[in-house]
Amino acid sequence: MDLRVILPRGLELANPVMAASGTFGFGPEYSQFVNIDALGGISVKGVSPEPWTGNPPPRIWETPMGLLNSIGLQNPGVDVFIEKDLPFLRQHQPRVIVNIIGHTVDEYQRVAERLDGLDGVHALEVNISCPNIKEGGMSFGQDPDQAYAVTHAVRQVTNLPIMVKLSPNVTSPVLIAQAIEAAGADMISAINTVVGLAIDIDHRRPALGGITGGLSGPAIKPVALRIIYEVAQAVHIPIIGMGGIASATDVLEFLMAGASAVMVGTITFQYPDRMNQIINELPQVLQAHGFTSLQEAVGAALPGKSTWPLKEEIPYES
Amino acid sequence: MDLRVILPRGLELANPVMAASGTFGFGPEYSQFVNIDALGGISVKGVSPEPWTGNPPPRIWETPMGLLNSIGLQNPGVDVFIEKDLPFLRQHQPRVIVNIIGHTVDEYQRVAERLDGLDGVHALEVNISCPNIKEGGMSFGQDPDQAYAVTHAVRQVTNLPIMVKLSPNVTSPVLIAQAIEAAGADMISAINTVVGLAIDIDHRRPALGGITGGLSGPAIKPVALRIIYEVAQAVHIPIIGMGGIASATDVLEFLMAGASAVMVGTITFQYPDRMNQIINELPQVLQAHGFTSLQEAVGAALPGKSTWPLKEEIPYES
Amino acid sequence: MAIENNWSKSPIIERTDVADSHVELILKSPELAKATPGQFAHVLTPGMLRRPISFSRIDRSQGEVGILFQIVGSGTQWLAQRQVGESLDVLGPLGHGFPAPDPSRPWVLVGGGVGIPPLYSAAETWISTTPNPPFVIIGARKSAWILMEEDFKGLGLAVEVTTDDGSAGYQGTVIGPLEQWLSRHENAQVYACGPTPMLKAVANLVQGQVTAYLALEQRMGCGIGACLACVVPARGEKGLSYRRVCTEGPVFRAEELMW
Amino acid sequence: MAIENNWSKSPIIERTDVADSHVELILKSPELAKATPGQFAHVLTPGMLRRPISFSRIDRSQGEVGILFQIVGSGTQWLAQRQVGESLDVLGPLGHGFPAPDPSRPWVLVGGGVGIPPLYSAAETWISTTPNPPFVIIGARKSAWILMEEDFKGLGLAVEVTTDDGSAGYQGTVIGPLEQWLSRHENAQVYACGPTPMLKAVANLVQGQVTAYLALEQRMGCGIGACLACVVPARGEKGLSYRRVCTEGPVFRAEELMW
Ligand SMILES: Cc1cc2nc3c(=O)[nH]c(=O)nc-3n(C[C@H](O)[C@H](O)[C@H](O)COP(=O)(O)OP(=O)(O)OC[C@H]3O[C@@H](n4cnc5c(N)ncnc54)[C@H](O)[C@@H]3O)c2cc1C
Ligand SMILES: Cc1cc2nc3c(=O)[nH]c(=O)nc-3n(C[C@H](O)[C@H](O)[C@H](O)COP(=O)(O)OP(=O)(O)OC[C@H]3O[C@@H](n4cnc5c(N)ncnc54)[C@H](O)[C@@H]3O)c2cc1C
Ligand SMILES: Cc1cc2nc3c(=O)[nH]c(=O)nc-3n(C[C@H](O)[C@H](O)[C@H](O)COP(=O)(O)O)c2cc1C
Ligand SMILES: Cc1cc2nc3c(=O)[nH]c(=O)nc-3n(C[C@H](O)[C@H](O)[C@H](O)COP(=O)(O)O)c2cc1C
Ligand code: FES
Ligand code: FES
Repeated sequence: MDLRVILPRGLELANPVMAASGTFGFGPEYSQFVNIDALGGISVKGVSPEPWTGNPPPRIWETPMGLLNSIGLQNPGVDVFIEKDLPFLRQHQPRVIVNIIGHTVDEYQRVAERLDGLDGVHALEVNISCPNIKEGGMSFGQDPDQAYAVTHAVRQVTNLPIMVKLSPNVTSPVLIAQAIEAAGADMISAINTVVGLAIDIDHRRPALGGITGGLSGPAIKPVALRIIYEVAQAVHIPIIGMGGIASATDVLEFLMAGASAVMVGTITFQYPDRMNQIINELPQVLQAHGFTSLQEAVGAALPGKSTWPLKEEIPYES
Repeated sequence: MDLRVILPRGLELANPVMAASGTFGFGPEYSQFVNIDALGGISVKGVSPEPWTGNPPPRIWETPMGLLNSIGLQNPGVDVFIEKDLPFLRQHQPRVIVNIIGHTVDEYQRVAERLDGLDGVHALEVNISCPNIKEGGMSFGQDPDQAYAVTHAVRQVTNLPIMVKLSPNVTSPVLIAQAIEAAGADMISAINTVVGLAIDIDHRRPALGGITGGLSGPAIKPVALRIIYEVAQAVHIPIIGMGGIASATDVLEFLMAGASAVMVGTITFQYPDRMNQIINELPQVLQAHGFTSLQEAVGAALPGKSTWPLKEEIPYES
Repeated sequence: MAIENNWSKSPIIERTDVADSHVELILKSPELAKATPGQFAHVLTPGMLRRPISFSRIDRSQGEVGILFQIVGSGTQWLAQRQVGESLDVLGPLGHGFPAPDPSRPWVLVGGGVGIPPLYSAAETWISTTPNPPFVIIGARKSAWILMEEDFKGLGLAVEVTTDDGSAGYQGTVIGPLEQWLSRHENAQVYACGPTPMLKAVANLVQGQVTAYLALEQRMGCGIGACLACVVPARGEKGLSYRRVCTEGPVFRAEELMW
Repeated sequence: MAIENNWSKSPIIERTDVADSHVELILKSPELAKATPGQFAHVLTPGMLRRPISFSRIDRSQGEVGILFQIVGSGTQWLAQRQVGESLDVLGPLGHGFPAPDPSRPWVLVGGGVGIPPLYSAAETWISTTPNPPFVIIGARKSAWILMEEDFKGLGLAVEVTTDDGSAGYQGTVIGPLEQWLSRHENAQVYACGPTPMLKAVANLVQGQVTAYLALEQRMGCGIGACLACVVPARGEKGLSYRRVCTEGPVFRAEELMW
């Protein structure tokens, strides 16, 4: 089965499975365990115009079927990325999505500008979960106007395909998604981590150095699917889905909920080659569920597209 | 160890462990498996002024370490509750917390009024996760003004201790909590379920009859702890914590994060007597962590209260 | 009928691969053996929810019951790997089972797939209480999934087998043979369990003219009436409402169900 | 030192309860046996994250390694229940281990609790490469938790034991004996592994005046440098930054660490 995914502005993936930002470094780290050339894409760790220090440790904590992290977006800055990491990525097959971050609209714009037109950079993913230091520290992704402003600013300085990454930590993800679409984004990626906290009862304090952290992994899969299902009905641009994916059937859930492609993060820590496995199994899983192409599965569970007469069937489970 | 909890307006619990609303029916259902007289309290299934039909099935779906439900608040109405269920509860030890629901401010007020002064009703828990049918269907709990309005209305008609139950599905739970406190609530209970969705890939449709559902169980524990930790620093009224509690050490996490007492829901489906176990183990767990009273543990991980010098210690994990 | 609820660790004393991806476990448990046919066990597995499974056999004198299940997902997979000597953590017997058949009227058992086992327990329990043995119609998608045929025959019962693909017995569903049998028997009592479409077809066929007891499936939370997860739209004393399969059911009269 | 990373299913060929709630597993794995002392195995357990455990023994010729761990939580509990014949899913050897000791200088091994095992592997690996055998100082909270004392003695080494409660050896921490030994040895090399407070005390003692290699612990995600979870504040080529214990470490020079 042909697994290619055609996305806006000429972004074409060999298959719909990509590595999620922050869980796969800049590519080389996992290349000894994973056949990275088989991946559809790699979203690299978030990069900022200047280096970011990140949060104090501990930075990671296990929760039931989930993971809390407070890395704090430590990264060496866009120049080091271009010099040191991009050459490696350029030699490999997967589409390179550069996850960009900033503390101000201007910082986002600067890093986007710097990456525009560079050989080996195929798309930008705008991570709007960063605190806006000019506007009291609430993240850009929690307010439609700010999400609009960042997206619009980035759109001005690049012709690369842009996806903007939704934060689940809002009352209405749909409003943010619509603002992002209106500001000229080509795609939406969803979701980023859910804010959480754990207590280290032995030390009587929050477990993470950054106090709160981002929850990822299978625990958040239902949250991700809900947001994708709702956003898919509210925007007309493709969605890159993620949040807790651990298997090919999980991928099928995300596709049916409205995602055109997916990213896989946390599960890689346990099983470095899980993305390869998923890619191998996907054709067979699609077939077993009656699909003759990948595209057919996209949105198959959305109202209207679902082959099941929702009203009739739902009260009487078969 | 004395496990009693003294809460506002004379609400006194024999111990801090209560059954969470909607997971324990109206009391009698589980009484053959659980020593209900040992529980600190029981929050009954949400009751409305008139009977509610609830959502079409399927109403429940398993997720990784979580549970999605879309019961839709089916209940026989407050009159049936008073006639049929309250007499049973009156014969038992636990404090009876009546979880109240409505589609309008007026409905909340009516059900609260009806319950005021009744023998055997010890507190009200105002579930503000219901859609406000007069204001476009967004839930009362997702807007500070509406949360204020409901709380204030209920406060006018009852002298019972009131707790208002926070929805986690908002950008800023702290703002809602502050509105609830300002409106005269005696306590805050947190958290209600996290909105989620699952796809039934065999039937190409959302798994639940109600499409989206509420996620509960251990998967949401980090979300609950984060909200409690933040709210505890922003209000001066006690917090009743819940969300994924499955053990006595989980209870200790909630206490340290700022909860004065807890509720336990989803885990009861697997292990009906887990609340009894937790109550039995709690003194020993508190002792093992250096506490000589329950009260000492409340908020022990909050800034200032934590016995660990946060700034010094966190960068250097021991 | 009084419901006797219990919570026990019941040792597995026998384990049989009864058919392709179907396993039967025999549990030692005097408590569970008080069950009425049609009641179910709510079995702890590693997932967040227990799994409801009907009793395939109820031997009150020996204090033994059977559960027979198809491997469909993580829970039944885990159950299928249990070995003799291990114990299962079971809430049960739960729910309202079938009423005992009126001895003066003919009865028929109509089972589809994993709906067959509870009907076997009904046959076994009540065969000696009625002068006329029940007629048995059991169907499945393919012959490999016809369950307990030999057990029914061991009770001396006539068994009509149907398969969707014709790989055994009559090709088609159980509805054809049921219709024929009903046309030859007045004042009959139908006991049915199987997939929802089959039960709907049975209800359609009898149209409230023949007594029919249907044992339903629904996704369950608590299994004991507390959570209101397991409902079906049905008419009760107080009119149409969502009623609980775990307590008001799993057995309903066909005319109560709103489909 | 070249890092050779591998991912293998390594069979358990030996399992020993070495002390109260401490277990050692010997794994057959020529790949893991290429490890340098101080490197670690990232072991799959049922949780969401793998568990990092240092090598307690490295037998290159037999293609065998040991991991010795204390049961502290769910992962080590699960590991402790593994039996000979089962296999572990291991990423490794990972990280930068200890550098080989300079044969011309005296060396001392300072271990606390579960920090002792990697020092045993260092002793075993390098004892034949240096004219002076290392001095060994190992400490624990109580005598039951003193690990591998007999193993060190089996290599013919002098071992100083300390316990917090005085239940064995010198009462107090390893710092006292270390200070004494350093006062008698010039140009020494200190190899240390143990709880963070112990390592801080070692760093404080040597104050950059004596070469000291400290093997750190930190909570890890990937274990291979991709996630930046496992950092400690340390001075590297580019000045002070958060550096990764899994790749730049676990072994750092005392003067690099900012505490
Ligand atoms: C009253 C009753 C009696 C039953 N008796 C039998 C029996 O005798 N033999 C048998 O093989 N099966 C029986 N079933 C169906 C059986 O409960 C499911 O096959 C089983 O729960 C599947 O679990 P799983 O973990 O393998 O599947 P999964 O799909 O992994 O289960 C996921 C969740 O869905 C629920 N679920 C999945 N399928 C069903 C279903 N058909 N009905 C209800 N819940 C479901 C599970 O309980 C679990 O909560 C009965 C169901 C009910 C309600
Ligand atoms: C490089 C390195 C080498 C180690 N070598 C050894 C060794 O040889 N013997 C030994 O007994 N222990 C060693 N540890 C500590 C060991 O990793 C932990 O004891 C173990 O991960 C605890 O897992 P758990 O599931 O039992 O505990 P839990 O507390 O249930 O684990 C929860 C999470 O916290 C992490 N965690 C808990 N304690 C530690 C810790 N001290 N350091 C890092 N992560 C931790 C776990 O890996 C897991 O992700 C080493 C740690 C590191 C970083
Ligand atoms: C350790 C870690 C670091 C992350 N760093 C980033 C990041 O730099 N930028 C970003 O947009 N998302 C980041 N994420 C979020 C993931 O890209 C992804 O959205 C999230 O983890 C959900 O997917 P998963 O459940 O498959 O991990 C990070 C996640 C983890 C676990
Ligand atoms: C099946 C089910 C029904 C629920 N019904 C209600 C309800 O009627 N009113 C309410 O306030 N909360 C209701 N809740 C939410 C719980 O009271 C609780 O807030 C939530 O489940 C988190 O706790 P837990 O993870 O321990 O279950 C329900 C939860 C479940 C699982
Ligand atoms: S499963 Fe809870 S009421 Fe039936
Ligand atoms: S654990 Fe991921 S970088 Fe070290």
